[in-house]
Amino acid sequence: MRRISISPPVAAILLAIVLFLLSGFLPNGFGNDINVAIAQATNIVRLAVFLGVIAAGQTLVIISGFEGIDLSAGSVVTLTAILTYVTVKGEDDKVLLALLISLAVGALIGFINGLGITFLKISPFVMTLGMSGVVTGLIIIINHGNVSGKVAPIMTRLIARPLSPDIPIPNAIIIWIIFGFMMWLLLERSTFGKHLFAIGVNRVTAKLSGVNVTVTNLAVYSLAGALAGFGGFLVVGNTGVVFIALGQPFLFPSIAAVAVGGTLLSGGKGSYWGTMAGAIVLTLITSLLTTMQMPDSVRRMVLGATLLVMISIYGRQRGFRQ
Amino acid sequence: MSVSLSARNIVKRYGGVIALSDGNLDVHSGEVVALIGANGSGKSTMSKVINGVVVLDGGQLLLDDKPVRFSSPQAARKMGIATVFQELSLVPKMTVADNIWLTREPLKPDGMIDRRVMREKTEALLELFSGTFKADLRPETLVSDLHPDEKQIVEILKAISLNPRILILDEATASLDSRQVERLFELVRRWKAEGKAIVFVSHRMEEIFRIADRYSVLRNGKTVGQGDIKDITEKDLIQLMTEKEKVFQFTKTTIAENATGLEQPVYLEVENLTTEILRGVSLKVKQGELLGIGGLQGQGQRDLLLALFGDIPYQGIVRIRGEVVRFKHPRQAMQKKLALVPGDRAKEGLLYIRSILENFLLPSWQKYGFPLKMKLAKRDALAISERLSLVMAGLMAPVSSLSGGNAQKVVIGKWLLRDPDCYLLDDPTKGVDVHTKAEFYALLTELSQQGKSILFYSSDDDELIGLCDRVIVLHDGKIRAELKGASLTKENLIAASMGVSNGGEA
Amino acid sequence: GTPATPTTEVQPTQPPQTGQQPTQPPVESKGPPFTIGISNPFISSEYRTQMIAELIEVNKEYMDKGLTTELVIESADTDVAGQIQQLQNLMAKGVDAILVNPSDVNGLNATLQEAVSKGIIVISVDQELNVPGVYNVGIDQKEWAKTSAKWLAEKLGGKGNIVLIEGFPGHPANVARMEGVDEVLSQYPDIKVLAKDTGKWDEATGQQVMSNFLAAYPNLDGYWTQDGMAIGALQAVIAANPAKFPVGVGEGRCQFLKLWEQVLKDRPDFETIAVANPPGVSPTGLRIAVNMLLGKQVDKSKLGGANGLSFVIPVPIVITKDNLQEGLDICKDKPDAYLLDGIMTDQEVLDTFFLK
Amino acid sequence: MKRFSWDEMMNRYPAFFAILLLVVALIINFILQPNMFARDTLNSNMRVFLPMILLAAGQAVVILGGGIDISVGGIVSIVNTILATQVGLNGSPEKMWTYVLVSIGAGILAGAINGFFIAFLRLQPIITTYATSFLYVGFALFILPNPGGGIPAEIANIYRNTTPLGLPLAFYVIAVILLIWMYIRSTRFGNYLYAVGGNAEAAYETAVPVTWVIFTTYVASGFMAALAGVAITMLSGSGNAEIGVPMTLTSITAVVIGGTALSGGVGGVAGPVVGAITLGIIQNIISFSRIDTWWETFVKATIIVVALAAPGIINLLRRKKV
Ligand SMILES: Nc1ncnc2c1ncn2[C@@H]1O[C@H](COP(=O)(O)OP(=O)(O)OP(=O)(O)O)[C@@H](O)[C@H]1O
Ligand SMILES: Nc1ncnc2c1ncn2[C@@H]1O[C@H](COP(=O)(O)OP(=O)(O)OP(=O)(O)O)[C@@H](O)[C@H]1O
Ligand SMILES: [Mg+2]
Ligand SMILES: [Mg+2]
Repeated sequence: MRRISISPPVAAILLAIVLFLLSGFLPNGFGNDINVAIAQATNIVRLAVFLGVIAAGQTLVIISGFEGIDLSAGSVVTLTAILTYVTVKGEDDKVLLALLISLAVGALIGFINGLGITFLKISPFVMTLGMSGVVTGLIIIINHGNVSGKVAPIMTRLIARPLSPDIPIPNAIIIWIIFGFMMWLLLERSTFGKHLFAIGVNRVTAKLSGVNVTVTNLAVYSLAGALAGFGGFLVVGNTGVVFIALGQPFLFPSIAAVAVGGTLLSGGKGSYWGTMAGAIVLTLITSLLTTMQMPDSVRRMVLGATLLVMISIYGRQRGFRQ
Repeated sequence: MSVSLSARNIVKRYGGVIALSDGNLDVHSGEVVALIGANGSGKSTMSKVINGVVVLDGGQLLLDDKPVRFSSPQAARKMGIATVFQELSLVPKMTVADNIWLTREPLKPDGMIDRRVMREKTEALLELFSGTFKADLRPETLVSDLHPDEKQIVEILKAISLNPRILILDEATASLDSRQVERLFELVRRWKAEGKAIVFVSHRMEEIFRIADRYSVLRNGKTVGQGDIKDITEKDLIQLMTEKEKVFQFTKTTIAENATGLEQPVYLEVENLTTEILRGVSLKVKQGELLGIGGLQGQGQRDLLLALFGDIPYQGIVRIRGEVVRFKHPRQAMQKKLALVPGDRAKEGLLYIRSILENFLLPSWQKYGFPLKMKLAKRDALAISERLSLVMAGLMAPVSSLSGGNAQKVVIGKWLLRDPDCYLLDDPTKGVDVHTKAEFYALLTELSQQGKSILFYSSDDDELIGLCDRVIVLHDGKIRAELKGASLTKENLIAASMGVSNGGEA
Repeated sequence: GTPATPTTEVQPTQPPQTGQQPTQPPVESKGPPFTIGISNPFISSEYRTQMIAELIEVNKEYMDKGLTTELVIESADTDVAGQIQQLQNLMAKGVDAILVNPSDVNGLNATLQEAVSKGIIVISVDQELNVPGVYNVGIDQKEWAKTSAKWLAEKLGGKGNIVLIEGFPGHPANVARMEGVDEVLSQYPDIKVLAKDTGKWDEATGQQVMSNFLAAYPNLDGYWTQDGMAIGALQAVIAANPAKFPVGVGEGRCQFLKLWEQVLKDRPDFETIAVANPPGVSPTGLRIAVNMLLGKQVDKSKLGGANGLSFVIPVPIVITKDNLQEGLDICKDKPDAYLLDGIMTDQEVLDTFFLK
Repeated sequence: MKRFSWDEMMNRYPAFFAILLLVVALIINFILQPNMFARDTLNSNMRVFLPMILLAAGQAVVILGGGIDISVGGIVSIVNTILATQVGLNGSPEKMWTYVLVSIGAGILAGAINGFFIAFLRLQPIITTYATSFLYVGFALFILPNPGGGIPAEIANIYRNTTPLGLPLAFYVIAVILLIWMYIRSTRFGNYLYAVGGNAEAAYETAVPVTWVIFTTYVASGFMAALAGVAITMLSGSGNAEIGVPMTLTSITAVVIGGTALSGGVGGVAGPVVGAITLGIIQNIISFSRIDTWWETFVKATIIVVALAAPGIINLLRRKKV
């Protein structure tokens, strides 16, 4: 079975652009007015930011291999969003504190995931799924889910608003680009990143080459938790309000984004650029489906079909017979 | 049951890599054809072509002079072709019996597997190798619990259980000890007599000349010579496969040579080392010494090296330059400038889907700061690959695109980057072609002359005798003998390996 | 006389397992304190948490009077099978009445009928069921939606381009509401519905959908939506910051009122409406249940619904620009997620639904 | 000796620990609910657990073969909507049984679609079945956009109240499942399943029809999901396109609690069946232990995590002792 040699991130982005242009000609598309098209494009990327950031941790754990996955990301997003919300109470000078709390709490939950996975050998899928339930439980216990708070003006300004009235690029996008660069540094230009890929491919080799698999394993789940925490911080900055169901809708899309971005779900191979591209493609598709008139049933089937097509393009695994 | 198979002008590509450009092979009933070639010359690929595991891109197969096309391993099997794969074809979490009879399980009338019959048939097969393996190799043992040599035996039995007309043995002897090889050869002779046609892939010249009737030599994908063994000398064979004139001569490295006269200090001292397999091993290694470790498979050689490297827990005392150390993790051993080349490069030595560069640098990334200085890293890696004359498409190519021998170079190369004081080598020349072997030997000599201490386990007795000036022989977790100078002969080595006094296993 | 005596003696000694209902309490003869069970299959929503909290609170009143015991609450995120299990467990615990917030219109029928047959008073809250013997307590979803739809149509002067953001398509409440909206809009031919999508009843999705709409139709005149999605929609409008804010439908939640107040600061002409969707219907349902258990007679003529078993609770409060302050005052000492509410008092319940 | 036998049990009989868990759960449940073994209580519990039991059994087969099926919930929904729309609240029993066959066909077809993409096109299971789950739920919504319809009450009652020899119908179904599994397990296909899950490459070289085996596992899962759909429909008696969605992740948890590893090739079907029951019993325990309602979610999730962790914890403790 020959496989397309074009790199997944590029493929995903190309796909996004093609879809976007095509959609211009569809009924209710935005082909007729360039300004509308630009507005729509920026908007889609802006929306992709939140999915993209939440998918960052997902990318790391998936690269770390051994069925690595984080199903607790959604509920962690909700929890940290709530914590941010109640900490900040509308005051700009509390924002940093809130950010730190979000990161710390996220990291702690991720760390517990890591303990279960590395030492008790619980499969990441069910460990993080169970943890997701535990965290939701915690959220319910905190004030029975009804919380008081307020996001700070500065958060809204930095996250939800454009760079400046005359430059219509939303700050969120700028943040994302910087974030993406940092993720690249982490994965491609740091010892940790190299060790991460190593344990994703072969943990025995990694250990015999001096990689502390346990520590790396724990670190990656903690980091993933922290990144989900950061995601929660950003999301609440965008929605301005919190609610129990805030994070869950991001969960499976975050995994899909990683896969569409060409990261091997079996671990050891992948990039965050790919995930960013994947997040954009997914958001694009859902957005297009939104502005098109079709019943929810058709909408879902189209989404499913598109996903299938995309992973068929480059999600192929090696055939047995070469 | 007479049979003949010939492969004509076989072409096989893996993506960019050309594995076979013009492969040819003829084999007939009652003969053993040795398929010879350097690492990466295409031997395994040729095997996989014959047994239908890969799709061939060109050429044709003639079975009993009729053209055949195998669409799958099933097809080849139906024609009576069985293979012992170089990278075994066993399922770890299944029992020995289940593995051997997979797809051919004896069935009861109701379609259920007849476990009892299967067990008996398996025991009968195991009889073939009886006495050459530990008692824990039973039909109901999980393959994952077996030693490499026992796995190899199971793989061989699995192939022979098909009662094939044509049997391909791809480096079946690589992880067998001399006793087991003897037994295999007896069997091969018997099968020959029964009229089976046998393709024998090995890097051990001595074996080839003992068992093969004819030879077929591959040189990077092209068959460069076929004929009768009796008409060719070892020298000419090696020349055929390597294009090189000289046959490698072992150069002994005695400590006297590297130090100018005066006695070298002791580098490593082990007292009463005990693990699950080892039972109180004590030894000293001097600086610049190349200490050989001999013995049958699984007598504790691997444990000794892993324990010293901090990979497995142990009781006993280890001193480096007189200072007591107790490593809990390889990382710590590395900090004390130790290096380990593990026995199973695929499972323990390499990151197959990652680049050659990353494999070289895995133990060393810390040195390159943050953000990692990639230019520097590339330069260092390149230097090493040149020093080892590594054959590769480029540093960015995945290790999976390298042949066995070149892959093994990467495993060793990643340590050279760290310039350790002591190398722990677990059968590093396993499945490595003569030419590459020669390069390894030269490297070892060079290292020990630089004053590096080396613990060198090899399943190839000639290597030990040729290279080391002192060899300890492990048997049943204990040092059975220490051979040096005059006493270091093949006879003594084998005798000690067999554990003369008693070979008793629990 | 004499023949009666033995039977009355035999009655209590009947071994439970012979009866179809092993743990059935002899309801008829039973007096206070009564045990009331709650079955709620979905807790990941502020509406539900507020509902549970209020139920516990209202029940306290009756406990103090010695009329009821501790509530038996089965409340967790679960599927249809899970809620059936909840109900079965409530029966097994021998409750006298069940307040159920159903996850499925017909999925519980058989189970609820079993409960009714055991003499348990079953009340479906917040979602009308059509099961013989099962009472319903809730607002009239259709009317509820019409109120805001009519208001929107009139604010737009009967013409303009609007979009609709609905809840879960197919969810009964959503279906009823959208029917109401369609009915209203059908009377305003000049109001054009450009697009319609689901905001899945959550803020984030609502916000995403609305910002897509705003990008695709920059000069939108109005939008209709419901519940939590309204905050998301408004956030999207603020983020997009169009020259002219569309007239939009909001919700009766303190968070929203506060946001509304903020928007008015730099957009004084902004128009929206908040029609309360009160979790309080459930505690009201609890009061009804208690009074029924106490043997008070329901005035059937006051009941509506498909099988004349529905207690229709009036919408407690509607907020527009004029009475926004009133809403904000209510919210002063409430959590942000608090939904404007109304719980009928015991007396009101008696006056409205029971025979004197 | 004692140690040996424990490992023996854990290694040779993956269901061993699952059964241990179930027994513990049953005892606790019995203490809290003395009448739980009364015929009606038993029956009313088992009929509620049965759909998940069927689902878990199918999921287990896929997982044994080295895959995973996120689309089972969607298949349940399709079956449910087919029955609810085609049979209707006052359809005849004949009609019911006809459409049971039809919907089982649909389930098998859906499974075959999964199998096609995963076995023949070699796409990654998680993301593929995630994509098809959109197709299936979308299709269910297409059949039945609004909840409603259903099957005749008397047919539903057959399912609810049949208790031959005073034992719940579910017991007989479970017995049949286990018998069939025990048979399959001891046929060649059984061995193929474990070989493919354990080392697909080796299996292929040994002439195991790997592709077909993988394909078959998804068909089997589709078939079992269809049965689960029939069961849930007969339990609820009504139609709802979303009915299956929440069941997917639970089925995977059940499989793992049942001692079948997500990595494939280890475990069986008996364990997951037991696991499904255990999960249901845990729910009962929560409900009868009368813990504060706000804590329920948290406590339940924690119990599940602990149950998942138990084998690992025990191993660790026994390591220490050695
Ligand atoms: N072959 C393997 N299969 C599955 N998981 C593995 C494997 N090897 C390592 N792991 C995972 O990585 C974890 C760490 O492995 P290991 O302990 O061998 O290396 P290490 O953590 O570097 O050693 P140490 O814990 O002493 O630092 C294990 O607990 C296990 O979860
Ligand atoms: N799966 C594969 N993908 C890509 N290249 C491959 C693959 N298998 C083999 N090759 C390449 O094909 C060539 C022949 O490999 P092959 O394994 O047949 O050599 P060999 O003679 O068996 O070597 P060795 O003696 O080390 O086993 C080598 O260059 C190898 O890198
Ligand atoms: Mg460890
Ligand atoms: Mg080879």
